Amino acid sequence: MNPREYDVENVDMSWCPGCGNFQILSTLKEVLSGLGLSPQEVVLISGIGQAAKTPHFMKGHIIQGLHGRALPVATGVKAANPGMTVLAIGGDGDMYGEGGNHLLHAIRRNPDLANLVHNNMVYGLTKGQASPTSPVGMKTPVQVEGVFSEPLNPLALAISQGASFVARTFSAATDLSREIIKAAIIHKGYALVDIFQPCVSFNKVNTYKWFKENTFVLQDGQVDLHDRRKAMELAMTGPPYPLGILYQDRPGRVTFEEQLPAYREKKDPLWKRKPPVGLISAFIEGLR
Amino acid sequence: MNPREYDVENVDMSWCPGCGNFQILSTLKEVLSGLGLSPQEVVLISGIGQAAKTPHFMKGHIIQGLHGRALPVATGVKAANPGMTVLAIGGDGDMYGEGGNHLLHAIRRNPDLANLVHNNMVYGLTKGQASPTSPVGMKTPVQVEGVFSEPLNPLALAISQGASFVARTFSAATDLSREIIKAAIIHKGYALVDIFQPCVSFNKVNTYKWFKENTFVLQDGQVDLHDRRKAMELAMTGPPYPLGILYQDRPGRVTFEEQLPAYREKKDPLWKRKPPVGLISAFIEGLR
Amino acid sequence: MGNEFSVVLCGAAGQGVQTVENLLVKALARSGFHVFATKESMSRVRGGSNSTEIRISGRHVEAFVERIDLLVPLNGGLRPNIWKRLSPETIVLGDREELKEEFVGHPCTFLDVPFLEMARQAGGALTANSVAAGVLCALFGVEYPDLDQLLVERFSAKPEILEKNRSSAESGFRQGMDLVEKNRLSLSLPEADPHWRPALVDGHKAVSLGALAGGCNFVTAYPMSPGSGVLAFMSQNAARFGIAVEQVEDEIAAVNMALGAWAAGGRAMATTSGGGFALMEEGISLSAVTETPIVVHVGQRPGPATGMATRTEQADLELALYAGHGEFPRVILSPGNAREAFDLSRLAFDWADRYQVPVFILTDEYLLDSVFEVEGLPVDEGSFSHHFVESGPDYLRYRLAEDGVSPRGIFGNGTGLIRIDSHEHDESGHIEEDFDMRERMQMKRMSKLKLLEEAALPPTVHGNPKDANLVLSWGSTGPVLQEALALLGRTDIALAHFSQVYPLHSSVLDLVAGARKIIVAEGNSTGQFARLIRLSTGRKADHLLLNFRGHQFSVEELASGLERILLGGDAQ
Amino acid sequence: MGNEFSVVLCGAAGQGVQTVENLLVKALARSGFHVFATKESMSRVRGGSNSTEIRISGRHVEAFVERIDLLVPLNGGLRPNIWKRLSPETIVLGDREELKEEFVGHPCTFLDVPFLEMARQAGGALTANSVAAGVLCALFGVEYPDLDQLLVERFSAKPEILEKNRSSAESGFRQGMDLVEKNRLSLSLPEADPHWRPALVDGHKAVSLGALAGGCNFVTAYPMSPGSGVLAFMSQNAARFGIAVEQVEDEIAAVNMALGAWAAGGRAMATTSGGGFALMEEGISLSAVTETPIVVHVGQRPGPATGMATRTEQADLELALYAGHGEFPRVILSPGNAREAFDLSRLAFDWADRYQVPVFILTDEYLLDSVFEVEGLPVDEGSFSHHFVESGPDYLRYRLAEDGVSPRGIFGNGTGLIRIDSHEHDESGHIEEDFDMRERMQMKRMSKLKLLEEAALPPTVHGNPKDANLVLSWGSTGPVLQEALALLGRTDIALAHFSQVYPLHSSVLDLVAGARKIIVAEGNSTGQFARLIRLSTGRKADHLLLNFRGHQFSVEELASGLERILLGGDAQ
Ligand SMILES: Cc1ncc(C[n+]2csc(CCOP(=O)(O)OP(=O)(O)O)c2C)c(N)n1
Ligand SMILES: Cc1ncc(C[n+]2csc(CCOP(=O)(O)OP(=O)(O)O)c2C)c(N)n1
Ligand code: SF4
Ligand code: SF4
Ligand SMILES: [Mg+2]
Ligand SMILES: [Mg+2]
Repeated sequence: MNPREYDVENVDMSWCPGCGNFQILSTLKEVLSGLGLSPQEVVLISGIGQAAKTPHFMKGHIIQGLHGRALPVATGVKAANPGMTVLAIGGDGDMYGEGGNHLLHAIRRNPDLANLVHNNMVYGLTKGQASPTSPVGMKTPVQVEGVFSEPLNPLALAISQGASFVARTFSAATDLSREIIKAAIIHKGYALVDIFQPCVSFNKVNTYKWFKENTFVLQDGQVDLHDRRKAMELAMTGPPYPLGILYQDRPGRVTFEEQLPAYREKKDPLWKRKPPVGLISAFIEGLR
Repeated sequence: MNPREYDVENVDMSWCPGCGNFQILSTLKEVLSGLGLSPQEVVLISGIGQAAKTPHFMKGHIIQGLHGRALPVATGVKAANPGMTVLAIGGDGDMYGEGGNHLLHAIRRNPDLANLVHNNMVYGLTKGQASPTSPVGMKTPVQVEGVFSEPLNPLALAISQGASFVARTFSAATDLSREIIKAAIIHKGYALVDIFQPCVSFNKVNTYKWFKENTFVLQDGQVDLHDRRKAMELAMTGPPYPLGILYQDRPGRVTFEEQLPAYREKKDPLWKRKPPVGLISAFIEGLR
Repeated sequence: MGNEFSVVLCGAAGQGVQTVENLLVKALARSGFHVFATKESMSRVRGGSNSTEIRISGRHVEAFVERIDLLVPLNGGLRPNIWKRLSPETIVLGDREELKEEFVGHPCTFLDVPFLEMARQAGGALTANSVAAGVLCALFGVEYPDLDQLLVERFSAKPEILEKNRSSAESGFRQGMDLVEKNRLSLSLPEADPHWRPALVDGHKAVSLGALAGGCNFVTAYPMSPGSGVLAFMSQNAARFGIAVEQVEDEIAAVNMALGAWAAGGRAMATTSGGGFALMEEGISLSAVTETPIVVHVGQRPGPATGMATRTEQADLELALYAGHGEFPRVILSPGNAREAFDLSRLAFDWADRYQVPVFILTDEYLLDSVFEVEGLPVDEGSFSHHFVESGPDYLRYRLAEDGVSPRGIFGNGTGLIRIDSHEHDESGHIEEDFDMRERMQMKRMSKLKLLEEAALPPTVHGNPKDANLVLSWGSTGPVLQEALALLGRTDIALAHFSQVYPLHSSVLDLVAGARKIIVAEGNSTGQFARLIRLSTGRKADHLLLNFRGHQFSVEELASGLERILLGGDAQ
Repeated sequence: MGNEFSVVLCGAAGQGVQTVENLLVKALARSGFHVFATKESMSRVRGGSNSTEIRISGRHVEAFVERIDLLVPLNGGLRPNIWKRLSPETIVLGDREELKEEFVGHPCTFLDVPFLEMARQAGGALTANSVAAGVLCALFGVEYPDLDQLLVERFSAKPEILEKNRSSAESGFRQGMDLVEKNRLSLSLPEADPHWRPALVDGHKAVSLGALAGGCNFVTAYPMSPGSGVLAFMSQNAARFGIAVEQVEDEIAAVNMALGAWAAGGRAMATTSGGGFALMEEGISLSAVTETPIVVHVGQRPGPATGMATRTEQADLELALYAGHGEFPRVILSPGNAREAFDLSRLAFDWADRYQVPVFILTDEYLLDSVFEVEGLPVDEGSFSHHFVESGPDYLRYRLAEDGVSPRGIFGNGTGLIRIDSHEHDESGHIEEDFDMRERMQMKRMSKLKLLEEAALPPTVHGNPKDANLVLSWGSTGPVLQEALALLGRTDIALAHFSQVYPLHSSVLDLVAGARKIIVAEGNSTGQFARLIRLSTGRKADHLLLNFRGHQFSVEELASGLERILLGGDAQ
C-alpha cells in the first residue's frame, strides 16, 4: 500500500515549520501502509497537545479526547473492538504528566496497542512550559530559574512495571523509527515508543543537534531483548541515550482484551452483539 | 519521650483484630517519640482507606483528605510550613492506584517528607477488591477469576524515577520497621517506605506466614546505599523480597521547598507573613 | 402490631447479619409473604453495630419504617438510632450472655434466647446468625425444609460450614417452635399467599440487570461505596453474560475507558458515587462534545468529600445536573424502587445510544442496599435496538442533522472514517475555529434537549393533584412518601414521584400550577429538587421536608412531617 | 470616525502582533490618550491569523467594538471575523508585497505601506511589526523618543535585537510622518490629556496583583489556557514577591497542594480553566468539608471538553455554582474589568480565610487578554488581616460555633492539635457516624451561607431601574453592555452589572421586582445567569441576549440586540 493513502487533503497543518512532528507523521503513514493496513482498520487515539493533533493530519479513524486520557480511551476501544489496530498518540505532557497514572496502569493491564509518545521535553501547545521530561535547569516562561524536578524516565518506568515492549527512537532517525514503530504495532501487547522530537519553537536545549549528539543507536547484539534487567540498565543509561528496542516480552503473554470473559464464547466485536435475554431472564427467575 | 504521649483516649478503633496496621501504628509512635518530636511538631497526612485512618488513632496534627491525594496535600503543607515534620500515610490502593500520578511526580519533586505505604496488596476498606499490588491470580469479589494485571512494583518505580530514599519493611518486623521509618523521617527529601502489611480480613494469600516466608532482611554490606543500579536490581528481586533500605541519596540533594523563592530571603513559615505591599505598589507603578 | 411485622436484626460487621437477612427474606417470600428489607451499616470491616430491617406483610411494602416490632440484637452496643426506635410494644429476642444488662430497665419485652450457647453447641460461636435465622423462621411459620434448602443453596460450596450452619439453624428453629408452642411469643401472622412467589432484587442487582437488558456489555469502575455493588455484581456475572468488566486505576480512567468502548461499539457503564463522579466530570464533558454516549451510575452517599461512606443521601442531583464544563444536554434518571431501577437502567442505554448524550442513573445507598420484591422483570429482545449506522465513504460524524442527532458510525462497520474530536469541530470532526461553525455546532448539540424533553417520562401521580396539596419527591424517597400518604389517609394530598428528574416531563407545569400547596420531600439539606422545580416551572415550593442525617426518611417521619405542615406553621 | 479610533492589527502567530500591541498601548497612554486593547488568537504556535484591537480615545473606554477605523494586516489570509468588520470607512495600511490582491475590490481605503521591505532594510524581515509600531506612533502623534524609550525598556536584554527593532521602528515612524505630512492620511486625533498617565493592566496581571495584595503566597497550576497567564505572571515574579509557585502534574494535584498550603497557613490559589476546574471538583468538596479555605481562579473558555482553547465564553457559571459533591456554601466573584479583577482577587483571599469556604474568581479569556487602563490599584497593609487563631490545649477544629465559623488553627501556631478530616466528623475532627452529629455539622457548614449573603457585594447599577427595562450582566460582559447603553442613549434602560454572582446581594430582589422588562446579556448558549436570577428572585428574564460563538459581544452587537428587543418581538 502507498503511504499517500494516509494523506488528508486541505488539512490546516498547525505545526510549526521544522517541527519533529512532521517526521513522525510521515514515518507513521509509511509504517501503517507498509503493514498493509487500510485507514479503515486503524484507530488513532490521542489526548491534547501538538503531538496529539497527529490523528487530524492523516487518514484513519480518530478519537482526539482529553489531555492525558488517551490510554484509557484506547484500552476501551481495543477491548470493545479487538479487530482494530489501535494507537495511542500524545506528547510527553499528555502521557507522562496529566496521564501518568494511566500509563502506569496501562502497562500493568497490557492491552494490545502501540503507545507513541512524541517526547519534545516541553509543553508545545501551551507555549513552552516545562514537561515531566524537561532537563533540570532548562529555563521556560514558568520555570524562570530553571527546571528543578528530576526528569521522568519513561523507559525505566515502563520496564520497572513489566511493560511488554519498550523502545526509544528519534524523529529524525526515520529508518530506525520506521522499524521500531512497525515492531511496536506488530507486537501483541502494550508497546511504549518514546520518540525524541525537537520542538523548534520552545525547546532551545534539546534541539536536533542536541538529540543527534546525545543519542546512539543500539546495535544487534548489544541488547538481549528479553532480559528485563539488562533493559533496565540501558534505560538508566545516558547521555548519550540509547535508541532502539530495549525490551520485548517473549511471545505468548496474554493481553488485556484476550482475558475478558466477553470473548470467551464469542469473538465478535461488541457492536455486533445483542443482550443475552435468555440468560438474563433465567437469572431473574433464579431470584425467586 | 514516651510513645504513650502519642496515644489518644477513647478512640473508636475500627481496624480488625490482628490487622498488621496495629504494628505499624505502634512502631510509628515509637519512632516519633524516639526522635524527640512532640505531636505538635508532626503533621500526619493521609488519603482514604484503612491505612489512611492511622492519623485518627494517634496524636499529632492531621489532615485526612481524599483517597489518593495525600502526597500533593503533604507537599503543600511542607512547602508552606517547612518546620513541620510531615508524613504522608496511606494504603497501596490510595498511593499506587488512585494516587499513582502524584507518587510519580512527588518523587521527581523531592519534598522533605516520609511516605509510608501500608501495602496489604488489597483494598481493605472497600472490602477486598484487588489493589495495584495484588498478586496475579488472587481471587477477590471483583477479580473472580483471579487478578490479571501485573502487580505494580513500587520500589522499582521509585528508584527508576530517582527517588531520594527507598525502603521496604514488614509490619511484623517491628525492629526493622522502627529503624527504617526513623531513617525515612530523618532523611532530608522524599522517602518512600513500602510496608508489607497483612490484611487478615481480605487477603488470604499474603498472610503473616506468607510475608515471613517470602521476605529476607538485607544485611549490612549487601547494599550499597547510594548505588541506584544495584538498588534497582534489589527492587526487581523476589520472591523472596528484600527488606531494608534499598537506596538513599547522598546528603546534599536540595528539596522541593528549599528551592522555592518564598524562602530565599525569609525563613518564616508562610503563616507569619503579610503581603509585600511596598513591592506590589512599586510593581504597579512600573506599569504606567 | 397488626397484620404486619417489622423485624430488625443488629450485629457487628462480620457477624453475618447480612446472611440472615438474605436467608430470611427469601424464606419468607417463598412462604408467600410480602417482604421488604433495608439495612444501614457503619464504614468498617469488623465490629461496630449495623442493622437490617425486614418487613413481613400481607400486602406489598417497600419503605423503611421507624417502628420495630421484633428486635434481634446479635451483639451489645446498640447505637442511638436503634434505641430511639424501641417502644413498649417492641419484643426483643436477645442473648443475655452477650447483652448483659443492656436492656434492663427498658420498657420493651425482653426474651432471653441463648444464641451464642446454641451456636457453640452446634459447632462454633460464629453461627449465632444462623440460630437467629432458625428462630425467626419458626416464629413466622416458615417450614424447616424450606430454610434448610436455602442453607444448602447458600453454602453448597463449603460442606463443613454448611453443616455448622444447618445444625445452628435447626437448633434455632427448635427454639423458635418452643417459644411459640409454650406461648411465650405469639405473633398473629399476616396471611400468606401461596401463589405469591416474587423475585427478590436489591438495588445493585436491579441496576445491573436493567443495564444488561439494555445491552450493557462493558463495565468500568473504581470501587466506591455504594456504587461498587454494581461492579461486584457485574464482575461476578461477567462470564455468565459474556461481558467485559474492568476495575480501573481511578474514576477518570473509568469514564474514559467507557467512552472508548462506546466509540468502538460497546455499551459501557461506569459505576461510582459522588466523589468518583466529581472526578469524571471532564470526561462527561468529553462525552458531550464528541457526542459519544455514556451511562454513569451514581450511587449517592452523604458528602461533602468522604462524608459518610456507607450512608445515604440525595444531595448530588445538582452535581449531575451541571456536571462538566461547557453546556450540553443530558438525562438524569432517578429510580425509586427495584422495578424502576431495572426499567430505567435499561432505558438509559437506549437513550444514550439514540440521542448520543450522557445518561446518569442517580440512585443512593438506601435504594441500592434495600431488597424489593417484584413480580418479575421483563426482558425481551424485541425492545432492544442499536442506533448506529454503517458508515459510507462520505460519512461525516458531525453532520448537521436537523434534529441534532448525527448518525453515529462505529469503527469497522462500513467504509467511512469516523473522526471523533474534543474540540469544536466541523461536520467531519476536524478542529474548527470559525465562529459561525461554533455557533451551529453548539446549537446542534443543544437541540437534542428538545428530543429529550419530548421523550421524558412523566411523574407517577397518586391522588388527585388538582386543588390538593401536592408533595413532590424523586428517587428512593418516592415509595416512602407513598406509604406515608397511605398512612395519613388524607384526600387533600396528592403525590408526584419523579423517576426522571432531567429533563422534566412537560406535564410538570400543569401539575404544579394547579396545586394548592407544593411540598417537596427529599434527602438533602438545601432542597435541590425544589430548586429544579422552581427553575422549570417558576413555582417555589411552599414547604420543604428535608432529611440529611445519613439515613432515609421513615414512613412515620414523612407522615408526621406532612401532618405538621398541613396543620399550618412550618413554612420552609 | 469622530474623536476616537479603533485600530486593528492582524498577523500570524509568531509575527509579533503582541509586541506591537504592548508598545503601542503604552506609547499612546504615555502620550495622554485613553486606551483599551483586546485580542483574539487561534490555538496554534505558528501561522494562522490573530488580531488585536486597540482603542484610542479621549475618554475612558473598556470594551470591544466591532468597528475598525484603521486595519494593519501584517500577513495575508485574513479570517472571516475580520472581513466582516470592514466598512467603506476603514483605512487599511497594508503591504502589497505580502497581501497581493487580497484587498482588491474591497470598498475600504487601502494604503500600500511596504512593511516587509522596510523591515528587511532595517535588518531582517522579522521586524515588520516594529515598522508597523513606528508608523502608527507617527500617525497618532507619539513623539519618537517615547517610542524609542519603550523599545529600549523592552529589548534591553538583547542589544542586537534591540538595534534591529529600533531601526525598523524609526523607518516606520518616518513613513508614518510622511503619510501625515503628504496628507495621504489625516486623522483628527482625540485630545490628549498631559496629566493622564494610567497604569496598563491586563486581566492576568490584575488577578495576580489582586491576589498578591490579598496575601497570596502560594500558586499551583497545571498550564491551561487562559488560566495559565496567572501562573506565568506569578512564576516570573515569584522571586520578586517571595512566594511559592509550582507547576504540578495535574489539576488534582493543584487543588490538593493548595489546600495543604492553606491548612499549613499559606494563602494559596490554583489557576486553571473549565476543564481543569472540572478535575478539581472533588478537591473543592474537600475544601468544604474540612473547612479549609481555597481560592481558585477559573479563566473560562468555550467548552464542552477541549472546545476552543484560546477563545472566550461565560459558560462555566453553573459548573462553579454546583461544583463538588455534597452541599456547601461558596463564593463566586466575576470581575468585569481590571480594577474589579484586582479588588475581587484581593477580597477572595480575605473571604476564603474569614469564612473558610472555597472562593472562585471566575474570569474569561476576553477579560484576561484585554488591556485596561486604571488610575491606580490600591495596595495597603491596613486592609490586610489573618483570620486564624493560636490553638490552645482544648482546641477543637470544628467547634460548633454559632455563626458556623469555627476558629481555624495553624500547625505550629499554638499548643493545640489541629485535626482536619474529610469525613463527617465531630468537633475534634474525628470520624463520626452519629446521625445527629451529622445534622449539626452539615447545618453548621451551611450556616456560613448567611454570613456570605450579608457580606455579598451589590451589583453596580447604571441608570434608574425603577419602571425601566433592566439589563443584567455579569463578568466581562458588563463594560461592553455599559458602553452599548451609552451608545443607545435611551433613558428607559438601566443596567445592573454583577461582579459577584454568588451569593447574590439581597438588593437583587427589589431591583428585579421593580423593573419593567428583564433582559439578561451573557456569553453562553443557555442563559445560566438568567437561571440563577430566576432561582434567586422568582423572576424569569423576559429576554436573553446570548453569545456563544467564542468571542465577546461587541458594543454594537449589544446595542442593536437591545434595540431589537425593545422594538418588540424577539422574546427569548
Ligand atoms: C485538563 C487539561 N489541562 C490542561 C490542558 C492544557 N494543555 C493542552 S496541551 C498541554 C500540554 C502539551 O504538552 P505535551 O503533551 O508535551 O504536547 P506537545 O504540545 O508538546 O506535543 C496542556 C497543558 C488541557 N487541555 N486539559
Ligand atoms: C475518589 C474515591 N474513589 C474511591 C473511594 C473508595 N475507597 C475508599 S478506600 C479505597 C481503597 C482502600 O484500599 P487501600 O488504599 O489499599 O487501603 P486499605 O484499606 O487496604 O488500607 C477505596 C477504593 C474513595 N473514597 N474515593
Ligand atoms: S510548538 Fe514545538 S512541538 Fe509544537 S508544532 Fe511547534 S515546534 Fe512542534
Ligand atoms: S480490612 Fe484488612 S487492612 Fe483493614 S483493618 Fe481489617 S485486616 Fe486491616
Ligand atoms: Mg511535549
Ligand atoms: Mg490496601
